[in-house]
Amino acid sequence: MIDKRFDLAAAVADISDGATVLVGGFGAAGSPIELLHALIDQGAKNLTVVSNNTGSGNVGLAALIGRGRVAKVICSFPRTANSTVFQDKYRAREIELELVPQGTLAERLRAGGAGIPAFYTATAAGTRLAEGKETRRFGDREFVLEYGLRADFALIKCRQADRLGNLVYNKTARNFAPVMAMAAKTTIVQTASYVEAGGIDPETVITPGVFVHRIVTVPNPLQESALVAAGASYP
Amino acid sequence: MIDKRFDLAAAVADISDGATVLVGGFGAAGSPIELLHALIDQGAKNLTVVSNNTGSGNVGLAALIGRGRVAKVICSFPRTANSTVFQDKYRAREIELELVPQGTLAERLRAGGAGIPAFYTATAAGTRLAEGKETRRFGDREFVLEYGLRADFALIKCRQADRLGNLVYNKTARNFAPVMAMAAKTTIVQTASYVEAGGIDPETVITPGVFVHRIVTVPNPLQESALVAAGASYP
Amino acid sequence: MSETIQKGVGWSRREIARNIALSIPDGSVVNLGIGIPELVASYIPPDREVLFHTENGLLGMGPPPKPGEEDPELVNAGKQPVTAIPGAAYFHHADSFAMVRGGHIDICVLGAMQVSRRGDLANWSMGDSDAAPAVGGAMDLVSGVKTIFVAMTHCSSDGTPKIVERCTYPLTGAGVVSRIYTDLAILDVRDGEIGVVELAPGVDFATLQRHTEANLVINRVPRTA
Amino acid sequence: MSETIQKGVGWSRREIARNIALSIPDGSVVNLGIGIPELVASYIPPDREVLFHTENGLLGMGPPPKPGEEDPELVNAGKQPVTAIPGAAYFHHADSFAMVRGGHIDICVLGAMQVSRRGDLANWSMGDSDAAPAVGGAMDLVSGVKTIFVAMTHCSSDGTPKIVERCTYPLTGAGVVSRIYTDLAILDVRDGEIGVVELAPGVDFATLQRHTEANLVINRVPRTA
Repeated sequence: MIDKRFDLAAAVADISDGATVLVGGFGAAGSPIELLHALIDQGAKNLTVVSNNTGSGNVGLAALIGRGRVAKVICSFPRTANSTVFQDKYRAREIELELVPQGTLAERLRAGGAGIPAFYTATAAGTRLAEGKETRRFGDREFVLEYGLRADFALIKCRQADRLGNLVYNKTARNFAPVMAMAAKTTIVQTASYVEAGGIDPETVITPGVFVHRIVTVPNPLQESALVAAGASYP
Repeated sequence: MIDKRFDLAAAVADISDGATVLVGGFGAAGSPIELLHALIDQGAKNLTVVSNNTGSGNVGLAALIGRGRVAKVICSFPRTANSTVFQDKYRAREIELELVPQGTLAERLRAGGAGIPAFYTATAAGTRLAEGKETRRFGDREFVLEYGLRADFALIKCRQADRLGNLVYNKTARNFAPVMAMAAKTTIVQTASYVEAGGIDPETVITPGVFVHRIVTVPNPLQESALVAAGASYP
Repeated sequence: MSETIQKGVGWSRREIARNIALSIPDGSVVNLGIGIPELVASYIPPDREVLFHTENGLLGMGPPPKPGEEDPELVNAGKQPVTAIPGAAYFHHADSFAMVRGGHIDICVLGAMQVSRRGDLANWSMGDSDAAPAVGGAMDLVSGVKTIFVAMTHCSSDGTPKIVERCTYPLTGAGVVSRIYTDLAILDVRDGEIGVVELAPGVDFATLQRHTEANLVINRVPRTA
Repeated sequence: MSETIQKGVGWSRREIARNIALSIPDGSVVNLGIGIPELVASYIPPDREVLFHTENGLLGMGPPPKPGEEDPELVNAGKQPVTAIPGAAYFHHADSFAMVRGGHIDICVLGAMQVSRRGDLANWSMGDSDAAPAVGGAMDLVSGVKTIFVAMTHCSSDGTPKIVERCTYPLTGAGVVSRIYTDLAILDVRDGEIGVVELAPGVDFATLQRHTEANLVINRVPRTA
């Protein structure tokens, strides 16, 4: 019988030093705060984190970075209101940054998950972010070769999961989670609600269970924006 | 006020000779029979049709091919029970065939819709279907370069559409329709049910309205399989 | 070149937004950047239906919520609380950027630091190497959306022209801008020329040219959006 | 080589399917081809939960419906009516093949016309140029699914061996087959060698080799699926 349920600590226990970890969320929306805090407790370091932003305040992803656990960030926008954690590390040359346009980041994750090693895109052609990259003309336009992105783990957040790992999300908290679930060897999800198989209409499943490996139920997840507003820091 | 509703004849009126037309469906499931019959009535010829199969019996896509309207088919499986229409034309050299693996066909359509001119895939590497195609090694594996596929029109079928063109489908009749909607300049959809904006839960929309241009309400669509079982032919 | 514009001359930020709103055809799908572009939505004429896309996964974005009704999981690309209209759809980031990069969005309105005569846009980086750079979705939007409108003040606060012969800041995209809406004029960018579509009240061509580094062409017939 | 197998010797089609079913671990996600592979689902032991994927857009495919309950819009890749289990999910073709091509499906069971010593598979074309060729999803499945099982009769009806030194029919994929389940044996394909994992009752190694063009290796310890 398939049962993907884990408790928080067990779900992240095997994330090893040096692992590549995808972290869902667009700003605070969809950020898997409890999983990130469990990863802080767990102690893995020298991580490569792929996420659209770099966290806010001193909780969640910002706290992971602030504690020196992250060696490299692959993201589109490493600036957030209420957080100087990443910028400080960056200025001190304590963290590496690979800056990727947001759509290219999403597409690279989907490609990684879909078995596509590389694809061409017009995004960033002729700009500094294409320097050193292979380019090629199709028709009258120049395109940049971008590579599929896979990772060891994904940490994502959803609204509801069933026993088989089928997921549905909440509004714009969906953002990167579905493509991150596709791109990770081990996808770890925190869900506000857990239901039996059949509890989600099969027409409305956003992430089919084949992409999900571990489910942690967190009934009332902390909202990053509320934590930051309250000046919280973790731990 | 956005209103994408058309009647059947008007919806297909501007499909011109020589146009490339995507036709949804996997076998009979999801085949937009009424739109295909409207296209037969309309008279366009020398069409390039992109569809997974080539129709069954003497209705729908098989009837369009049988009447000599299709110059070329791009598909993965041009054989269907109950139909020799395509095979006869092929043997008589009256129709051209571009055979594409099914997953590559779906991915080429998505790529076309997503602004990706080309991508690499392991599918077909080392086989006859990769002959003459560019290949490249990534890591220890050989990949084939495949091109995004765009078209003038898509003819697809759905279960429900709202005024803005948001679509939901029925079970495995979904198949190619969402990626075809993305890949066509003009997407024409036949829907069993039409509702006002707000009639579809925004979390469950499969094809957002931005990909849909014309909506024809066909409340009780013919089922290709039933027509074929009854020995029907069109017109 | 650094003569500043007289106070009170030209259009306000809200008037720039209104000028843009009036040029957006009925039925358009539009993506709005941060700053002046955000103001555009409220000036769409009531007889036009325009759908707003936000690249973080929503088509059919509505106005900001009433105070107290904010949902931290319903935000726009600037991470501000928004609402969803009836007929909205949520989707994931790859699907959202497929809309952008696949040419399915009609118009994107963005701020800019510089625009060149050839329509090159610089709006993501000052080029300083100390601070960490951040690009977000800007490069995807300018390369993928059918028509790019720039909304900005004509000059920077010290009077330096932003419409230049050649951008000195790092490019967001080359040859991508179709039209520029500033406090002094509406300008059309085409075939390596910048044409004046409309001058703000109290601004004449000579004044406009003095505040513009690139050469301007007068009396251009605008192309339709 | 073309000596036919004695009637009644070896496993039946249903026993081949059972052999395959018994080797599929609990929790696997499996795609079944047409023919013998279709029979596998009904032999999964009741204490194992195996999820079936059909590439036309369904994960959690159930058994065929009762007569009269067929839904023409709920079919499998062979276009036959099926059902969906509780916990199923529907998705579109690109998402479905992302599962296949991205390595997310554990096992695919396919029929074959030929398998070579190196694991090359031929199962889509006889190579005749008159009839229109058809490939479907076979090339995607063999290139993308983690483990490929072949289910077939050991020889064709005229006694010609199907396990060959080199495929003469056009390839579906090169070096893709992990294991072969026939009426005479279970065979493991690895490192350019075909090893015998198990012989059918009444079949000895010499007999098996006589009906196999490729050289066989005896007493292979099977790798786990």
